[in-house]
Amino acid sequence: MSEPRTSPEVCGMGHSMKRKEDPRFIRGKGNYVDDIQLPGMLHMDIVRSPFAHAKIKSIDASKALKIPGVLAVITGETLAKYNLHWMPTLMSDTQMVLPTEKVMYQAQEVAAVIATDRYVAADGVEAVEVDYEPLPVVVDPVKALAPDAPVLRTDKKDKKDNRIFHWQAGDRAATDKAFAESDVVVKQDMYIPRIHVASIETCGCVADFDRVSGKLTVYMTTQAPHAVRTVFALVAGHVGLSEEKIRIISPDIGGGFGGKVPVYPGYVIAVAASVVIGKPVKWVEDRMENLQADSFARDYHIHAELAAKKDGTMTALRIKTLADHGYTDAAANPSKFPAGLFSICTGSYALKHAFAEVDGVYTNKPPGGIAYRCSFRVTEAVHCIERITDVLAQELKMDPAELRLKNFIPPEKFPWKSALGWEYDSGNYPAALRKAMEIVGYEALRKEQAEKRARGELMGIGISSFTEIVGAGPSKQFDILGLKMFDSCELRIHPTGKALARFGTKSQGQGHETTYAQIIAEELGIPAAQVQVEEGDTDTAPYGLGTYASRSTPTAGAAGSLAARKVREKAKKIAAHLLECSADDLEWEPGKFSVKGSPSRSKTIQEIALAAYTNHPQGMEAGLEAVSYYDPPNLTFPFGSYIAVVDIDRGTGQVKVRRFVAVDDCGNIINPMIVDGQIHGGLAMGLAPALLEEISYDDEGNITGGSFMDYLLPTAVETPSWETAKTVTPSPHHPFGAKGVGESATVGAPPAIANAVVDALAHVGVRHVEIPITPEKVWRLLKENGLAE
Amino acid sequence: MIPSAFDYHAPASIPEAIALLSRFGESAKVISGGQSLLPLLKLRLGTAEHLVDIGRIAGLEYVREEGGSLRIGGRTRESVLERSEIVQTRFPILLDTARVIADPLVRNRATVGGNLAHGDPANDHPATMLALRATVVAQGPNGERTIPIDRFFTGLFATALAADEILTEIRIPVPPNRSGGAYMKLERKVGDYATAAAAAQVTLDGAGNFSQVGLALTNAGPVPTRASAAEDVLRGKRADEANIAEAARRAAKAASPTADRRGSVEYKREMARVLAVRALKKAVERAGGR
Amino acid sequence: MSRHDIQLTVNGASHRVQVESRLLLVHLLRENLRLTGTHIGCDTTHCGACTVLLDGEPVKSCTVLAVQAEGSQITTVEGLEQDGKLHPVQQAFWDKHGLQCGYCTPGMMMTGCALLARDKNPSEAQIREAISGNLCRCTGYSNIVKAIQSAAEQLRQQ
Amino acid sequence: MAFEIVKTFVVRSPTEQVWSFLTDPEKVARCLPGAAITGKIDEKTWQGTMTVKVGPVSSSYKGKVAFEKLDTAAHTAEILATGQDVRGRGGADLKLTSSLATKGPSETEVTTTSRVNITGILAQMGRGMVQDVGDQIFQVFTQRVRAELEAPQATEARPAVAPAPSPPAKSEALDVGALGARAALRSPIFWLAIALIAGLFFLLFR
Repeated sequence: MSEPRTSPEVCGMGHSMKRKEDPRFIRGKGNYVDDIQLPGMLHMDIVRSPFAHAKIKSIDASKALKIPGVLAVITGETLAKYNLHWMPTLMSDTQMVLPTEKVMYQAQEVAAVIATDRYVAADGVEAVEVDYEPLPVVVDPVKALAPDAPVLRTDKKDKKDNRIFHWQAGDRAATDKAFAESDVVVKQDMYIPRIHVASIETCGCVADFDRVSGKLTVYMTTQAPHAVRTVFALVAGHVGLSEEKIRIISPDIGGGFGGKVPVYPGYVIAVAASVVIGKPVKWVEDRMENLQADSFARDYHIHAELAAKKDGTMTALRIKTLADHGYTDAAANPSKFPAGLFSICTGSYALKHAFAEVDGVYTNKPPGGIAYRCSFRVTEAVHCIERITDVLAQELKMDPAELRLKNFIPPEKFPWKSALGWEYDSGNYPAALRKAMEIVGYEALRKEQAEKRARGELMGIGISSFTEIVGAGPSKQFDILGLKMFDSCELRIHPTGKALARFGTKSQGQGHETTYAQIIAEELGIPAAQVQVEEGDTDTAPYGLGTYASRSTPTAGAAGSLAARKVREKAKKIAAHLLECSADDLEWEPGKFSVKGSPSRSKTIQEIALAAYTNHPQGMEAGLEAVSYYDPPNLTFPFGSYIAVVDIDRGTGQVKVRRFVAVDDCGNIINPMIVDGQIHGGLAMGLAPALLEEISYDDEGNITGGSFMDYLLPTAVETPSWETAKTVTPSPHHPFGAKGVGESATVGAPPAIANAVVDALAHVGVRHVEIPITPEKVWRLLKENGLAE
Repeated sequence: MIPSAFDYHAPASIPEAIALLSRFGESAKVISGGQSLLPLLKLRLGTAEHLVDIGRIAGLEYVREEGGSLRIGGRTRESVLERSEIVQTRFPILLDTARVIADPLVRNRATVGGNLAHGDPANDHPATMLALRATVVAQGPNGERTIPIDRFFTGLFATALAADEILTEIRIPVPPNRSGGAYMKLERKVGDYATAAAAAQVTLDGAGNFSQVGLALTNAGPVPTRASAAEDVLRGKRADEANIAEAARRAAKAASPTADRRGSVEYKREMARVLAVRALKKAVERAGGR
Repeated sequence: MSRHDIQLTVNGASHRVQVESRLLLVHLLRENLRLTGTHIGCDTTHCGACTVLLDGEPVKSCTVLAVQAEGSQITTVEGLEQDGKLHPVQQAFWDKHGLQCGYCTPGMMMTGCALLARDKNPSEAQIREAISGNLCRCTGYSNIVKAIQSAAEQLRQQ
Repeated sequence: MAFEIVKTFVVRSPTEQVWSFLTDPEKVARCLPGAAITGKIDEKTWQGTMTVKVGPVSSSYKGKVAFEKLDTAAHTAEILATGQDVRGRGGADLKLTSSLATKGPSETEVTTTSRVNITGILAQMGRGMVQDVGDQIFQVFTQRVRAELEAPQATEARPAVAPAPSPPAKSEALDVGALGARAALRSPIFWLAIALIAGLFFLLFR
């Protein structure tokens, strides 16, 4: 990696600067939503449905209202008076805030109790009596499409079935032709299970409506405060909530991972309660509510087919997918992409032909289709292509590394136009894989594996060479509810040369206060320590679409550097005025302008900043600040190669991840320490769904895995010590060549682990195992193949 | 998650505690470490009008050898058991067990007595105590009585303790020379209940045969029970692979696990067998056998 | 239901409070005493975000009744810094990037402190085992382990 | 979650006596603690409540039983029952067929087949032990039925493993007259089913 251009004092890009946000966190002085306590604040708790599909015959709140301290019980009928009982989803579907007729999934909000303290509110919830009439439940998305399936969305007058959308990409005819002409075709069904981000902080808010000023302030766990403000204004405009009177404050966030993008009913009910009662109302969900009612991720039923020549050259890819969206399409995707960016499924390979289709389906499950630390369905796409690639390698009896190296898009072919329409900005896939193989000692491991097999021991080596697509996105294609997916920075330089930079994104642990400061430091030479970064308050920060899908660095980060460059342009004019020379005679080095040829004649950015307020040229506006709204010309395409080494217990089927090597390429790096931290965390969230996490439902729509007893987050014991390394292939179109890295590891890790487990059993003909790879699944494979102890 | 309201009592002595339990009867519940009870109350699955906290009663936390048996105070925390020198040096099976109960933080509150008195077949100590042929000491209005562990577990979450009795001590006979024990647990992750687990305590004679055998399984049925059939197979026999394998088969055959997210009945029964083999082998090894 | 007057010492300061029987220790600390550095993450005794030291031992304060803490010494994350000097564990979490969103961090550090109070030279395996009752979603644990190792080194040198 | 439970038990007592016992709700209520019939909705439908309390765990259900078939001559019946947890935590419905078979002059075999669907927190946290719970509650029930039929003087004896009864709420309100023979047979079975469900509350975790 190239050396930093700035000194450790300035701490621009490439320095592993210690995080500026940490001093408050390590002292327990972070400020999370549940830490906020306002005078007269009331507490809200929610009554939820035990049924997955049921008619609400009656709601009797009389007993609850008799409890001292219970002030109100809000139902769908209450909200219907204000026409607030339904709200739009990000995908322009509709979602109940509180039901007036029927519930559509287990744990759906049915009523809300407002009380003077959270203990009393909980007592109130227990005292609300709801009479349900259970209705037929549809859990299986395949059955949901059957002609005789009950139509779930009875609220939609003209809805005759449970299909939400059909989406497709690529040339079907050309792909079918390529398949017909190929030597080898492999097919594999795979299910990418429904999972939950389970950030350690759950969701919640404090809604504070001031009757006098008519101002609504909402402190909430949101990754996209500005978009939320606009949504609130659109949803509640008719009851007098006007956008200039709405202030969304996203304080410290205890992890987001995509789960804090949607607007959940709880937020809206709390706002309604505060407006009606005129007091602050706090709602914080508990863990079971969080797992059972908040947006899920994945739930893709995939059928994949890959065609190739005898020599292993991949020729075509064909994918058909059924997507279970729950009772409403509340996916957090860009509006024009109902299946997100699933069309990245051609992965890292020079495939000439591909065709992919996805059908979205309604079922009696919670809505969602959010990312789980990934960019819009990229994880599903990567698991699909990386798994089927190994199936092909097995079919051809080729080493999976060799097959990948043979089919990678050649480095010289970038920018690469993919068969499904994307223009990959840059990449060097062979370099990343070779580096990973070198670090892990690939040849030696294959030798060890052979020896162990001879001794009857089972170990596997699994590769995943993924390509991501992040940084949404160019306004011509990307919007959410019509809001274009640019992002922003507003930069002010104070007279003493210190800076304040505000952004439209919102960190949930990514370290923006540090990395954004380093970007400004890199561009202006102002020490990062002296750059104050602010996000998350819609009254002060410039409008932006928020932080998810690894978009902060590609969009807001870019805006930061462009704003700084605007400042530098003005600074140049001021420097010329101070040095009494022409601006064209000045040259920039980090921190100062000097006259070409006479470096002694120079002005530092601090001197220039002071002059901007005390001695600026006549005819020029005073001050030194700039705003940038960055509309990326393309997305960025981070990539990497991961290798997992696993050992399998032949008695129990337990899988132990012995080693995990991750070589990532996210372009130019702002803070190597933080990038490694992001990758470590992503790897753990890749291991989790590969081995442990799943939310499933029984035939009656009962959730299983609805608490941390059965929704299994890995601990430090199940997690290996990660081995990370980098290659650097800058993005040609990004202002400082960065690509975004927060999610690469979550996306790339699962197939590496799945491929390793299958590899351990490949010699007896095992070709596939579904995630999460539980001990019993492995044990059954051992048993079927006579390997069980 | 917030529990329903209840009254809390912190008696300073056992008689005081028993008096409270007698007074409140069924509406009272003893709280020891509370690591099973409090989550229940918070989920509002459980209710108790009165909690009688035995945590304030002095002298209920100890691990000592006395009169040929290891005596564990009813309110001894798992972490204390884990760090006890006698346990570390002479009762490896108890160390194995304490180390896999819940997680280290829970073990700083959870108690050995609570783990038994809860009567949960998924808890880890019942199998261990069965293998060790422990005796439970209970105190009630009519004074003290001892209950052999084989008669302690009477049903799913039910024990021989009366509503007004308190588990005050667990007594474990000190094993003779050439004894060894082990507890082997399969869990999905740290903190989980056992998918299956096996506790084995053996004593070998001069000829390397089993002279005493204790074997029991965790979460293998509604009530913690010893694998008697398996014990019978081994008693007096050579401590070899074949005998151990046969015993494990019998233990698994006798198990009646139920299917859940941890696994199917078939898988759990098979894991009972695998873990029984491993626990027995380890126990033999620790007993100085091959 | 019954209320109780209890006395307990939190971070060296003695407090007398009247509490309802069912009040959880974590709520006493967060709401009554406004020590919000101790967090709530799961309610079912799994995540450890609410970890505090109760008479020196790390426990999950969401599964302890406030009345049970009567007469005890409690240390929360706010009590780690002494005379403006960070505890070595705090310093190490900062130095080694042992935190990201910061939500599990206080609980994780309290567990780390208790471990190092008992053993100043734990192996990686012992550290991982010791923090296995604390869940972290951001860091993948590697840097947390490094931080505790680094703090151990600091403490050994003291 | 859905499951089927088939149970058979033999009572040393003549079939007609067993039949009339099982069609006497008051006696039946004695066999299941905390059970009470609270009213009659129509000719074929009754309301009831049931509280089960074991250890720290207790749950109250309100339920409804609808009679489908009853063949007094053949001693067979089919009924539908639904129960909802009064705290809104879940519900259950049951389709049950039952029959009596004469095994001897004073020996009768009772066979019941229950198809139960469970919804809510019980199904979520079942830890898979519903069968175990069912068996235990069934044991208590059969023990008490036997106690009643085989040793009438032992009527008040309670088996050691019996869940402690909560006061049979409102049982004085039990309208025996209004119930009549038809309501009766399904009563024990209904309570058995609801007890099975309530028993699931055992399935706790730390």
